[in-house]
Amino acid sequence: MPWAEALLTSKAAGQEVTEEGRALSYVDALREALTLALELDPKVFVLGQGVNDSPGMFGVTTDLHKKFGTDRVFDTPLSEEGLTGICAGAALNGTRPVYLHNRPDFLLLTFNQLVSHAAKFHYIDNGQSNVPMVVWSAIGRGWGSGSQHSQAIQGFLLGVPGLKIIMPSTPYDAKGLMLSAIADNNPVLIFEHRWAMKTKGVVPEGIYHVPLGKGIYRRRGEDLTIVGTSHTLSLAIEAIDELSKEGISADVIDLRTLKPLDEEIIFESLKKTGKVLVVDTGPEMAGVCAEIGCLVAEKGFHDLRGPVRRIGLPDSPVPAGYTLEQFYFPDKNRIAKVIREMVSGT
Amino acid sequence: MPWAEALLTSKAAGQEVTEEGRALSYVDALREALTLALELDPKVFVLGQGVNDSPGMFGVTTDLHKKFGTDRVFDTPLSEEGLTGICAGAALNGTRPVYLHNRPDFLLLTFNQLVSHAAKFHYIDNGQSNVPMVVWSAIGRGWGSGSQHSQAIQGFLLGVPGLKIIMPSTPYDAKGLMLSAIADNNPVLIFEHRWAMKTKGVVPEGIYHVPLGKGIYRRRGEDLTIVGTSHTLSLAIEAIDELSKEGISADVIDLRTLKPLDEEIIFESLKKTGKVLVVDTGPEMAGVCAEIGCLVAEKGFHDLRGPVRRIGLPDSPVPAGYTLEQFYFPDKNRIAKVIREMVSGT
Amino acid sequence: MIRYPYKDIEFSPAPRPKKKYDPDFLIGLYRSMLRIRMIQEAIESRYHEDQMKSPIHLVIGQEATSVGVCAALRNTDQVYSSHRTQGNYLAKGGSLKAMLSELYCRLNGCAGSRGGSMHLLDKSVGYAGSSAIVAGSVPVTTGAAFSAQLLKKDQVNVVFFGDAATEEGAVWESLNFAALKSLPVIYICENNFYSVCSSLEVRQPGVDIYKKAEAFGLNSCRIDGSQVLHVYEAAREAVERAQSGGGPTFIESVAYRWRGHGGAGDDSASGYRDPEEVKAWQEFCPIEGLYKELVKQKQLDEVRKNSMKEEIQEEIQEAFEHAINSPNPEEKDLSTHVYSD
Amino acid sequence: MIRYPYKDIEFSPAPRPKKKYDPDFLIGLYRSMLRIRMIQEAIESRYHEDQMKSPIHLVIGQEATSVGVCAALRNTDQVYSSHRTQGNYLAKGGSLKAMLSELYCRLNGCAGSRGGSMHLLDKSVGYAGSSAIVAGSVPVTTGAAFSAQLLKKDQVNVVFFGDAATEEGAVWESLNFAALKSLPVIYICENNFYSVCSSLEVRQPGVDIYKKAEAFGLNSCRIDGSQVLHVYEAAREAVERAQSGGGPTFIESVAYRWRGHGGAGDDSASGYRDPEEVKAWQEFCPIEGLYKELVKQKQLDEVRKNSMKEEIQEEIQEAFEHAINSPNPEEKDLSTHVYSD
Ligand SMILES: Cc1ncc(C[n+]2csc(CCOP(=O)(O)OP(=O)(O)O)c2C)c(N)n1
Ligand SMILES: Cc1ncc(C[n+]2csc(CCOP(=O)(O)OP(=O)(O)O)c2C)c(N)n1
Ligand SMILES: [Mg+2]
Ligand SMILES: [Mg+2]
Repeated sequence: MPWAEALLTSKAAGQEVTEEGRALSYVDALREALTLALELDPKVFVLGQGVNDSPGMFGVTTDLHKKFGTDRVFDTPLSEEGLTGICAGAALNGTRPVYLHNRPDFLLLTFNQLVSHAAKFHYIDNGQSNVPMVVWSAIGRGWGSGSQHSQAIQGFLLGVPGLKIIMPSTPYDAKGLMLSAIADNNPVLIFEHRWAMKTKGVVPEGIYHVPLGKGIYRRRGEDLTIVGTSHTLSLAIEAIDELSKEGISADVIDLRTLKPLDEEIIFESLKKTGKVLVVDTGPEMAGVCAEIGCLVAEKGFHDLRGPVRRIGLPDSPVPAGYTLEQFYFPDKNRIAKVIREMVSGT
Repeated sequence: MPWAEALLTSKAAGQEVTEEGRALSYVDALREALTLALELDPKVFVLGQGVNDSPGMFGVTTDLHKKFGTDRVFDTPLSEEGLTGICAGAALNGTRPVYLHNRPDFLLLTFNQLVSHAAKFHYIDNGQSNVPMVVWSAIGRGWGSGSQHSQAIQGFLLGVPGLKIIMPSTPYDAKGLMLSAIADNNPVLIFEHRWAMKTKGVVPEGIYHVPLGKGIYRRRGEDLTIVGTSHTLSLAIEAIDELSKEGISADVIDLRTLKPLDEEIIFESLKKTGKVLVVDTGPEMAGVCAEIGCLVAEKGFHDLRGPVRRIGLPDSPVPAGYTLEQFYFPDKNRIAKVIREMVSGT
Repeated sequence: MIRYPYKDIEFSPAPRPKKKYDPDFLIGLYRSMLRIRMIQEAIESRYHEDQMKSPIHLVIGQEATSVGVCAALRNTDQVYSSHRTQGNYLAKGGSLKAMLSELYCRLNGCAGSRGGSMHLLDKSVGYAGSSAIVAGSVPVTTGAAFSAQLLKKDQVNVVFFGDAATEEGAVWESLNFAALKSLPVIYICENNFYSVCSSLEVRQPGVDIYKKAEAFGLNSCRIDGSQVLHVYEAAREAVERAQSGGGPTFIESVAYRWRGHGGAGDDSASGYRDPEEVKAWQEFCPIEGLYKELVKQKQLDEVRKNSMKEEIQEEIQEAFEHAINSPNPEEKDLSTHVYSD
Repeated sequence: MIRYPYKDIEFSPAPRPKKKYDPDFLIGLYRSMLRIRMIQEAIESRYHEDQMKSPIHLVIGQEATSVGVCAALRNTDQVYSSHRTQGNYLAKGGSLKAMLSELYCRLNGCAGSRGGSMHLLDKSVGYAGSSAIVAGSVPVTTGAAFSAQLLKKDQVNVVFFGDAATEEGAVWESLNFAALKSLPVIYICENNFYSVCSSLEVRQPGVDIYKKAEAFGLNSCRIDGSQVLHVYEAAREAVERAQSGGGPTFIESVAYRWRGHGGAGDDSASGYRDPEEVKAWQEFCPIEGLYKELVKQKQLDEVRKNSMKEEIQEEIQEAFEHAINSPNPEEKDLSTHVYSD
């Protein structure tokens, strides 16, 4: 995908690393997390299609098998459903699998093992077993990925009890959340975004954890609360930064974890701003946007001073072609437009 | 399940058939719909595990194979994912499959074919093909069904573009919606509820359609709007009928179709009552309740006079045991309690 | 019409015993099968009381598979199964009391009343769990085997499943992976010809299940599931293979389900199979068969059998009382263990 | 190291031709392969321009499978495929212009710019579609075959997929169903030893793919995918079988992928396969092979070949111009066809 890559790289280069410290690419941060986990705990193993390819999966796994051996870092048959069950069984029996997929679309093959098995065992075993496994995938977009290679399915899984769901947006979080996920004793899903993966940022060395279930403010402001994760939240940050020229400011909350959801931080900010915009990389309908929008109308109603708004994907499949895609996906301008409407109350 | 069956039958018997006409059991209504469809259109075929058993699947398919032959009504290997793709391919190539499952849990095996194939073909073929197929399943509850046999997964699929989703609650609707679903040129999912299937009601003879995407008022009232489908809506009706003694009344909207959603009827009622309670047989989180709750807070905000409330399932797996189940599932009393709170504004 | 006559089944050559059997071993096998049969019959006889609010899937007729396989396993070896749990669970040594408590939805059930009859477990004896989703345990057990291999645990992993499970793709994905990695896993396919009321005829095109596994690269055989010693020997070989790094084994064990798919009693009258077929297979009762053999060998007689039965009866009685008198869960028990710490 | 030497592959006995080949037929096969090769090379040479904003999966080296199979099919027979669409699409007669428009994301692309390179279709010639999900088309085609049988359509249904697709359970579910119902379907497994950069070694335990299909009850064979006539004969037999109610066929066609998994050029340098392996397989070029044969038979010569090439070059040129000058979709084109009326 030479064109898309170039576009993204240049964009990433434009972003400043603002805090002090060692700057790392998102992908390097992830690889560092895996390396540290494999070093720390012999029970951790990493698997997935192409993890041992010489570029590694998106560069995230490059050369790990050379360091840790192909018993612990290995390429797999396709068999996504079978291998998800295999991970669940391995986790039940004392190991910590980290199963990487190129795309969340492929997780649709695994819902039986993910939803009816991995997510349920701890509960139906009455706490006698647990399933410490990580399933990682990178949401696609662009270059003809189309309807079968760019689905963002976190919303389909948000209602599944027993799962945890993470969506990082910075290299710092990508590493810290990966480490927390591997350390967690439950099945944890990580949804990366291919475009977020092109960014750079400050990343501490060594092991550190970003806590699951805790959101963080990316901006502080007055006029509204913007809440969401991953690439779409980054677009929202670009939008609000531009709108500062117009005197508009917002609390921007990066949830980082979608499940369990940090309700507290949302309500804290809502109390102040009275308005909520939820953004997500997935469908607007019945997913992350819907859950948070409803939550606010349910438990935060008396603080609400205007309609909840959501920005995600429309209720149509993702088209493959470049031009159609530009119309399909929300961008910073569309987000800015909604913010202006919310502030002006139109 | 002798005990559960008995309980349900007695309950069904207690319900009056109020309108004039031929009373039919829910199951008979469904079988009539299938019979009429098979008679009408040689392109319709019916498949599923046990559809040719002598009791038929829940009685819905009894003896259909004798009348229409085992080419058109047949028992299948388990192979749920494969057969969903087979239905999609058959539908693409000129037939109308109706694929019946005992439980929605088994659909989790089929998400790849359902979501990435059946739901997408019409769009990615640029309208050159269509996929007229029906996938039917009956939500379980009770008698140890437990976490792997009583999942109500409609919410996981609500965000999938290209699908239609139906949840009937009366024999009249069950028949009329089944006929509409078979007649529709898109993949349509029908989620029945095992307990709703124990009821009786007036059912016209012959073919009639209940339109997809149109809700209906089951009660008219003043204090709030209750919106939902299927068994939980029936419980809500029981609750509001009892509350009439306390002078509380509600608009009760049976959506019948969850996707496409009848937004109009919801907003019409909300304008009058100012309060919305959403009920669903599935998880509260990120599903039907969340979607409708958010929708109301987004497009109906200025009519809202109190917090949106939702009643569905808590964020934990379904326990198998009888006692735990009683705590787990909402019942009419719990619904009544929420209604009282909404009306009194506490 | 007898659709599946015993005599038409082609079994693989029965594996040879490695050494002469110890009489206690043989009597143990007999007792274990008898016990499972009696427990199942007791459950069946009380089912109409509607106090076990749980589906039941009886294994009457198929006891030899559970018992023969588990006799070849150690406590530390792990067993998983499908919805038809009880024979496997009991043969592996699972607690009868905890099982009945689970069927009675009690707090002290083996899964605390969360799993129900289709999800038993008793980790203290290596009965690791089950899934009510057909074939669901097959990948899970394959994964358990993978982790045993990775952690160099001396542990053999066994999964029981029915003929219909082989219609699920994930089974073939699992077999491929197990063969690829030479995992210490044994697949026991209990072929009883039926899935609920659907015969193999309407589900599979008349090919041999174990030969499919063979084509996937597994050591495979079809054994007579009415003969506990055949089962035992096949399992023993498979266990040795697994322990010595020889990889997975697939055993198709053919035995007949005397009762209906679920619930109490036989349901053949509904027409999906000829009641004559059930009768014909009852001629090959695994328990009666072994009994006759042991009587012939003078290792067992009527008296010993009866005292055995009494003992078992007492155990069953006590276990039912235990279950019935155990406490129900309370509301606070609902929301524990959604997540693990 | 050459991991997969040509000489080590055991092919099934090559099916005999039914009658002497018509020279036009043979030249047609040659032309069809040459055309696909030239189109692929043209796409490849322009890919760096970044105007085809779409992944590409070239079939250079594997043309004989597409061409041989489609030569045995009629317009009314249906073909589906996987992500590696182009050879199948072109061999079945799909419009080159519509395909290039799709790669250029134009409104008049064969899927209106919604499908992209991994989802071509041209229903007017029986190229029914494809799926970017590996193995996704296998059940779909099986279902097309079921409906053809039910509606008594004289239609053979063919699906192309790679070796890695056989690692997906749904393939085995589909084969089971096809054999059970004797469906008019042909499964063409294009075994090129690799899935992206992963060789068969790390995905399957060294068993023969076609023998697994055989164990599932299908007529199966492994043919030399570098020899278009072998492919053709195997497909012709399979078509006859399908038309006469003889049920499904599984054909494993072995041929090498000369280019990388996706994109332009060979990527062997990255280390997952030896560049020598690519070279070794280029000795068995299906196009060169047939050319030499036809020259020997005096049915073709350099002059004819060159004029053929010129013709094709012109067609390609024109098609690119067509695509490049076609209109892009507009915003209003986004939301049509979400639902069918
Ligand atoms: C994936 C899935 N599909 C369908 C079912 C419904 N079901 C429960 S048990 C059963 C029969 C399975 O037959 P088999 O595997 O032969 O085991 P048996 O009951 O004969 O022991 C079926 C179809 C299920 N539980 N899971
Ligand atoms: C279900 C699924 N898993 C993984 C992928 C990613 N993927 C796309 S093409 C491909 C290689 C498939 O190899 P093979 O089937 O042998 O076909 P080939 O590319 O060799 O023609 C993979 C793994 C996918 N598209 N779908
Ligand atoms: Mg069976
Ligand atoms: Mg390949």
